[in-house]
Amino acid sequence: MTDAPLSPVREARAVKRFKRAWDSDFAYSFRRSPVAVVSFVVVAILILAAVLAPVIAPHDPFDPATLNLMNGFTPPMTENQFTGEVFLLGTDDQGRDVFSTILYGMRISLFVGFSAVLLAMVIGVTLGLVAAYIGGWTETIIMRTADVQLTFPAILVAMLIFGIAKGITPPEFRDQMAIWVLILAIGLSDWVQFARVVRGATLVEKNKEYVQAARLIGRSRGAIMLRHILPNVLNPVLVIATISLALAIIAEATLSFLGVGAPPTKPSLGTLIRIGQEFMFSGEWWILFFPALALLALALSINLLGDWLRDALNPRLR
Amino acid sequence: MTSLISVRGLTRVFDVSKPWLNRVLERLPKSYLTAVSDVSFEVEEKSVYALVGESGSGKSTIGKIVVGLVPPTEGTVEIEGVDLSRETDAAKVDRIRSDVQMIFQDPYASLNPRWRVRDIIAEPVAARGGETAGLAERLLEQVGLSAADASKFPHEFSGGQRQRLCIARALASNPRVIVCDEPTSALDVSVQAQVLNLMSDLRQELGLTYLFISHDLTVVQHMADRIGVLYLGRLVEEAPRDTLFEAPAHPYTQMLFAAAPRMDAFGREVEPPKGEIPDAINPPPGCAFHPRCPLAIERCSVERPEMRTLGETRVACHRAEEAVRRFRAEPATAE
Amino acid sequence: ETLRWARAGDSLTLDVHAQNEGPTHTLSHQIYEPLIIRDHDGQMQPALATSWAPKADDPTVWVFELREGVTYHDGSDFTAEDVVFSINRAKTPDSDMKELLTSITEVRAVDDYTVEIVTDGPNPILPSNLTNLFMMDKGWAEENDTVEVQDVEGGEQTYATANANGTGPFRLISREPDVRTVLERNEDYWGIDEFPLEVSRIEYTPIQNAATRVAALLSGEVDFIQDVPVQDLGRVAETEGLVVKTAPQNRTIFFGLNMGADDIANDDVEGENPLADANVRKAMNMAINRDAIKQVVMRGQSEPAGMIAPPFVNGWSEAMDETTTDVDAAKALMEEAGYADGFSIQLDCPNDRYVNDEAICQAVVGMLGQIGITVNLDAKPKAQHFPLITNGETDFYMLGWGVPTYDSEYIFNFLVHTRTDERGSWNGTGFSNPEVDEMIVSLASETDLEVRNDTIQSIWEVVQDETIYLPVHHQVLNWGMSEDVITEVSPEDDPKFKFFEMN
Amino acid sequence: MLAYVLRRVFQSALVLLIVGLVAFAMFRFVGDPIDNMLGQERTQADVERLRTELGLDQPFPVQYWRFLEQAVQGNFGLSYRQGRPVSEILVERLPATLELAFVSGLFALAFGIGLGIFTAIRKRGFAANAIMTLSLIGVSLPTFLIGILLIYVFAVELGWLPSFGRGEVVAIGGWTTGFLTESGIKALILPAFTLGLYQMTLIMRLVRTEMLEVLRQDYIRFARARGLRERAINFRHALKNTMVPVITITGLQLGSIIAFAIITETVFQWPGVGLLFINAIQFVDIPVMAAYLMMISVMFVGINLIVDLLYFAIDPRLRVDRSAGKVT
Amino acid sequence: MHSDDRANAAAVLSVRDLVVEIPTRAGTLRPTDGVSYDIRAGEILGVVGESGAGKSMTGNAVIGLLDPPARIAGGEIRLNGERIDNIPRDRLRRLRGDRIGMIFQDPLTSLNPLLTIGEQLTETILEHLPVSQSEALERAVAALEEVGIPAARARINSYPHEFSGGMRQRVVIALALCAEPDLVIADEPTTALDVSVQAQIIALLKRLCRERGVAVMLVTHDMGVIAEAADRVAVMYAGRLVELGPVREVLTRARHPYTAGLMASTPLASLGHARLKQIPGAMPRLNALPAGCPFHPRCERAGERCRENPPPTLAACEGRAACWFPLTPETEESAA
Ligand SMILES: Nc1ncnc2c1ncn2[C@@H]1O[C@H](COP(=O)(O)OP(=O)(O)OP(=O)(O)O)[C@@H](O)[C@H]1O
Ligand SMILES: Nc1ncnc2c1ncn2[C@@H]1O[C@H](COP(=O)(O)OP(=O)(O)OP(=O)(O)O)[C@@H](O)[C@H]1O
Ligand SMILES: [Mg+2]
Ligand SMILES: [Mg+2]
Repeated sequence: MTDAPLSPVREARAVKRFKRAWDSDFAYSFRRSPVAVVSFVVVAILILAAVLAPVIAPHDPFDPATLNLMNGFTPPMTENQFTGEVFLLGTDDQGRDVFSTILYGMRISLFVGFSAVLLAMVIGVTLGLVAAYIGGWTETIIMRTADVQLTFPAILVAMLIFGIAKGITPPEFRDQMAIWVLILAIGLSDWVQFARVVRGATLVEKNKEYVQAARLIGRSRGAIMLRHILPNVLNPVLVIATISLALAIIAEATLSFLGVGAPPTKPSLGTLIRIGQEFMFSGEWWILFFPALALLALALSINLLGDWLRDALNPRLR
Repeated sequence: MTSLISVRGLTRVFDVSKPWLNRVLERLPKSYLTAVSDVSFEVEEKSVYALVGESGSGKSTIGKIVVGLVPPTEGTVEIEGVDLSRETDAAKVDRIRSDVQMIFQDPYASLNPRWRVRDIIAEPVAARGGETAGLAERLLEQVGLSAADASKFPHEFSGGQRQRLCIARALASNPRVIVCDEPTSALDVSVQAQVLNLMSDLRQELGLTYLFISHDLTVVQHMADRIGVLYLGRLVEEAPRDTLFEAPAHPYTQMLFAAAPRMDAFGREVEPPKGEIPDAINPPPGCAFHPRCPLAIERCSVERPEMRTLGETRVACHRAEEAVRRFRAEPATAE
Repeated sequence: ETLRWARAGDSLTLDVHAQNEGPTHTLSHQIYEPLIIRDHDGQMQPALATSWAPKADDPTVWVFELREGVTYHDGSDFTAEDVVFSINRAKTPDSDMKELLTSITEVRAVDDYTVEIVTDGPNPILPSNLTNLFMMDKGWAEENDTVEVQDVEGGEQTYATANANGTGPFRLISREPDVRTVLERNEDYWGIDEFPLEVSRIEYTPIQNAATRVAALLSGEVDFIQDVPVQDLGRVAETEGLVVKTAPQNRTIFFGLNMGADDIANDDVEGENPLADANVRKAMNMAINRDAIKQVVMRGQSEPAGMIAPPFVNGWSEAMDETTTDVDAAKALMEEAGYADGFSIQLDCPNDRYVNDEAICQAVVGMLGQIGITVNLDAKPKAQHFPLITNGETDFYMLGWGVPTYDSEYIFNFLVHTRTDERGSWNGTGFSNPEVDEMIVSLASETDLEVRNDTIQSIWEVVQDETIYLPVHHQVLNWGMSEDVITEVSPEDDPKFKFFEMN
Repeated sequence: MLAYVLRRVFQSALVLLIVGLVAFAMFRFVGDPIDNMLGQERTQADVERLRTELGLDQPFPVQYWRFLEQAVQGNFGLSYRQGRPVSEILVERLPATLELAFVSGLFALAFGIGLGIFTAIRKRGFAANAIMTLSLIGVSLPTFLIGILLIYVFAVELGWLPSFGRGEVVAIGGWTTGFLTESGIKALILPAFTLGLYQMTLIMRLVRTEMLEVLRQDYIRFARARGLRERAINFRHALKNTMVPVITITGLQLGSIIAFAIITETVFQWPGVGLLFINAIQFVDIPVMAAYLMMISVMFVGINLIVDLLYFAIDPRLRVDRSAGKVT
Repeated sequence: MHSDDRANAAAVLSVRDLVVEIPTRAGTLRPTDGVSYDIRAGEILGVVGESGAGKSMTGNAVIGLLDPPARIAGGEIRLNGERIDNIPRDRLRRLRGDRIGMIFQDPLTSLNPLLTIGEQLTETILEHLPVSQSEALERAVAALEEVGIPAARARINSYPHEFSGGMRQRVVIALALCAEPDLVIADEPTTALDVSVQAQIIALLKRLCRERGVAVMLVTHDMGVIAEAADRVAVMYAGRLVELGPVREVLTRARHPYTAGLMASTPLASLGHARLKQIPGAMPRLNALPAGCPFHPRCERAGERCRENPPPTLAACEGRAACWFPLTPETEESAA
């Protein structure tokens, strides 16, 4: 075996690693759960489609110069009466291709969702770790802050931040600002649950003997928190992050509905739904239906995935 | 022989008071739990010193103080003449730190499940920036596992094997002392034997000194050279193994022996000991054992007995002589 | 019979002189009455005045004969004294109606039922300024300490804010702002036999959310809504038992351009104001495809406009109202102006004021994009939008203008005259032409109608030539109602329920 | 226990102080209040006079203190939009929101707990799985969309239920209630369902998780081993223990119902404080926004306090002195 | 010992060829495989074995508390001659607590923290005995007194957290015995306790067993406890019963190499610092059982036969080991 060329060894190792991953309980429970598989596939397709939107989408709905208002309200798969163009999922009131707006809108929704969750996660995990590991006053202050934060439900926080940001940013940045404000608002209103869960898990982990062993070795607090405890409290974080992602996407939609979200010229899924719901009675169902369907598919599969993840990562539940 | 570890007047008090507001409102004083109270003993080089006692008697706390995980409230622990909690010379502290290692009770909790065995074992050296190449493999073989196990994760091992991993980790920094906090109490008998044997072998090979903590008298009897018996944070008796088992001088030690189930005592019918260990926050005055002690006299409830020497035994009991006499008369081995 | 009525917004106050705003006047019209009223055809009708004419010997004095035997809801009589009181009240600084009354210098009661209004010069159109000027009872006002007009901007509240005592066909029963207002027929109304007055009770609910509002009509929970979203007209009309009535509104939607400033803040051109260039403005005007907006955004429910006056208005002409769309010509003009590569600018737009306001703006953003102008759209509620215009803080904005006087002078006063304390308060364009200003001022006192009309024409020519505003369209009104409700659409969008008949 | 309550009260007060700070900062810094109050034809002298009159020239902490003083007395000034005292408007609108929140909270609790128990007990059953999946659909669509869809189906298409407003209300003292008329109750159904659905799902899933956790506990096994009936085990033993963790989160959830009502009230034109708040945002009516914020916080904090006290009723471990200190 | 008299007495519990199966992704596991034994009234049967040997599984199977997906896949269980492994769930439930009592390992978690011990006692009594509420309360007090709880009447309204560990385990015993069952399954009742308390609890169990004539199945892995408390002992390994016999016989003259190894690896005073005898390796996981005798890879005596054939099943008779090459008194001597 020793004189065999290196690459087959590597290959064999990779195969072995893959086989091990494939055989792991986690993968097994994934394969066994049709719900998990289906929702994973749906999420993957949607994310991929969103990321590749500029490649896939037949039109660029964010470039007003390419739009032709006369294409407005074209039903799915039919020829526009003025321009004769055909759109897969129809067009909206501005003549934008609904399919393209959904792809681009999902891009924004996902971007907002991922960034917000990331923000919440970084804040929450850090504070939760520090609170539990350091304890004392640090903990009291952090956890009381969390309580205060909980007093303001997400939409309120978001609206406040939005109001303030709108007051202080120069108008020419408002279009871009909206997205960042959304991220900030959702992220800031969401960190508490990360902090709580991580604190709880850390309180358990920090008394485990491997942490004491590390202290004994003379590892610094930072190293212990980061290298020892953090990897062991990530499971629940992952679960919450998944579910938070769905929540963030919905929150973004809701804020857009309340008029404090993504601007209609650069619509997110939520904005699309807000616009679409105006046409609910008028027969142009596709303007509401497809974005709503996309949102439902996205949020539902993420939620289902999170649900499954919660069970799969919780050994006690098996 | 010189003593490698010397513990003097060790006391550790935990503040278990309720929050300030409760105390003010309910007019409560601050409450303290004395986990270790004025404990002194010496551990000779290359010997095994065992601490026994029921749960809550302060065994683990002493172990943690010795390795420097918990600072003492009073008293000193000197290892090779260096007092870790007072020494300011960083180099010295570092040397002592790598000289003292610890093995914990729960082999499942003492290995970080997210780390590979190689990294776990090499961490004590890696943390000091030492050379770790091949180290883990060598140690694995030393503790009777295979070098190929280095790239596995802890969950792929059984309890006994994990405890071997813990031992390997403890050995990584070439320590002279290993504090073993109930290293086998989570293991099955057949596996326990393997681990105990391994520990004995290593001790021979490497000239290690063990501070061995256990509540299992048979294990202690098997491993220890010298044994200290703890009750409610106090060292009540200390003696070489054989002396202790043949002639326990403290009524508590005697009670422990009597209560411990014995494999040769078929159908033994003895009056079980009375009462349970009292609350460590409000220990009885005088000798902490007096409420349960069959020999207790007036004096025991007022005056805390000093540690005194009785032959090879050090014992903290006003009525030690009486106790020894009684034990000789009716040893608890009645069948 | 009960009429359940809904529209997007509520009246801001019951103090009839505190706000000059459509929904506020609409509610007031049911409870209070002016001297003269416009019926649903826009024709002036006697209300509390039975006749009016300039004094034969003095053109600066208008004489109003008042209706006799009219009582307020609390039973007190309506007399000339109340007219004097009300007009003077409406001229106080806190009043929002004062701009309509600037020419009045004195109001005097000749006898109990005759009032003379003196103006600072002959004012032929004075009566049309009085159609929303409601008559309050002097005694009631004094009794309830509401002689002063409520200072809305100052956050003041008076008895008159939430209580009413008018002569109108309906009495106020209860009112919760933004929630519900209930009116009942005034059985002592002077016109009880003159008008149909078939509605005996009105329940008025503002419903902001368009979908909910339409749903309420579709499900029969309301009988009458004023603002049917254009996309829902079809659905409402198809629904059994519901009808849609449509009529051109006396209101034009347009964009204002800050052409006066040397440089503007929200663009990407340094040290220069692209909008100051008439070619740019013309190019923008040509780039807007009004037919497309009509077809798609408005679903046919609009009249493309070439000028900012609706056809109702004296001074409107078909020729000027013609529109053209020519993107290539527009591009050429841009090149001529030196902006071949375009520029970027911010467009401020309301999102809750006009029919599909935000969607129109969005469409225009796309159209301007085709001639290289990158437009950032900032849409916001009207409460935040309008101050931008009146404070001169926007460079490119949408505005809609209705003309209750049916005369171009009203438009010129507010939108064309240089911004001064007296006039031009809504002229956010920075347009300022002393000659034009002079002509505008002269309109107020010109008694020779022909000369006056000529002046109006000349002013319009300047306005059109300079392309001060970019007209979009004349709005069309759509009222949705149950078949049981019989009424025509009033061009002012102010239903007066005394004219309503019920099945 | 007294200490525990006192500590909670103290923390609540702290929370309110901070919320007050935010609210006050809004007053002060989002738009100049002077701008809002004086019309366009103001003079510099006017501005200065008003500034002194309102104490805006004082240092920030002094201003904050004054604001708090006023706020404690329920005085939040006048609404810019309605020109009436904010407190008066709030009091007028509050019954609508409270009734809505009450009914949807009740709905969320009853069904959340009921279905949570059901899905926990019938863990592997088809119905339980169906409920779990369906419930996810409930949280995967934005509330406003659900509301609009409900209107479309039940008001427009079927015509069973009203699409907006509160229906007939009866005034009892200063309180207007929709509970006493048929139309009032009908009008409640859709908004309450819309508002409660999301909370119900959360509560249901929470109860299920906690209950499954509890059902794995040794004392449940022991109760089984003692031959107790499934009913007694599920309801007497498991449920009670489930409620301990559930209560906290449920308390938080129910607290947020009032805030979530913003959306529901907008969709259903429900004349409550949420609608008021949305209008206030549109009209930049800062006093109303600030007062609303304070009010929400007071309610939220109040609910949490009640929840904390409920613990004492449920969990005897807290009642003894020993462990009281450890509870957070 | 008088085991011979008892041999004739009818067994309270009689287990024959009990098989428990757990279907898993890696195949069906058998944590209990072909186990047979009897327990007579007033007798304590000790069950020993290493962790995972299937002791708890066997006990749980008897009382009908297997957690799905584990299930009884074969054999029969008789209580006083009546089969109870295939009766309806509700009847089985009624047997639990009434005829069979159970004691779990951890007294800290066995009691519902939110109910007073009085409530927990009376609910059990009311469930099984036709008595009134007040009578149930009386019985509860009596039960507590019987297990040695001082001032029982005063403490009946206390919550579990107000008791110490030893007292709680007494309460647990009271709960298991309050409906006067014929059989008690005690699953490691003293593992979580200190030696001094352990001695008290074992003494209590022995006393109650004797006084009431209850049959006890005492699961533990402490040989010492077995030696002191049990009349007979069953040794389990990898789900199988490897040896069953009177306690003295088995502990002093083990027949099965595993039992012998177990005894030898226990540190005893006599051995001093000498190396312990150790059984190499560890008990195999259930999903990787070797063919033949599951113990053969660790067994010194294993022969060809052991690797291929499963060991002879242990009939329900005493003193026999399930082994192809059992130790005999002779081999023992030669080994010594
Ligand atoms: N960090 C701490 N804070 C408060 N009390 C503590 C702390 N650590 C230990 N104690 C208390 O100190 C006493 C001694 O604890 P220690 O862990 O040393 O006992 P032990 O003899 O090791 O017991 P066991 O056999 O259960 O491990 C106990 O009463 C314990 O509750
Ligand atoms: N749900 C399950 N799935 C797979 N294997 C299981 C399951 N439950 C138990 N087992 C296995 O069944 C075997 C028997 O378990 P049991 O609890 O009876 O052992 P035990 O002898 O009581 O051990 P301990 O002394 O640790 O209590 C163990 O090997 C265990 O791993
Ligand atoms: Mg310990
Ligand atoms: Mg077990």
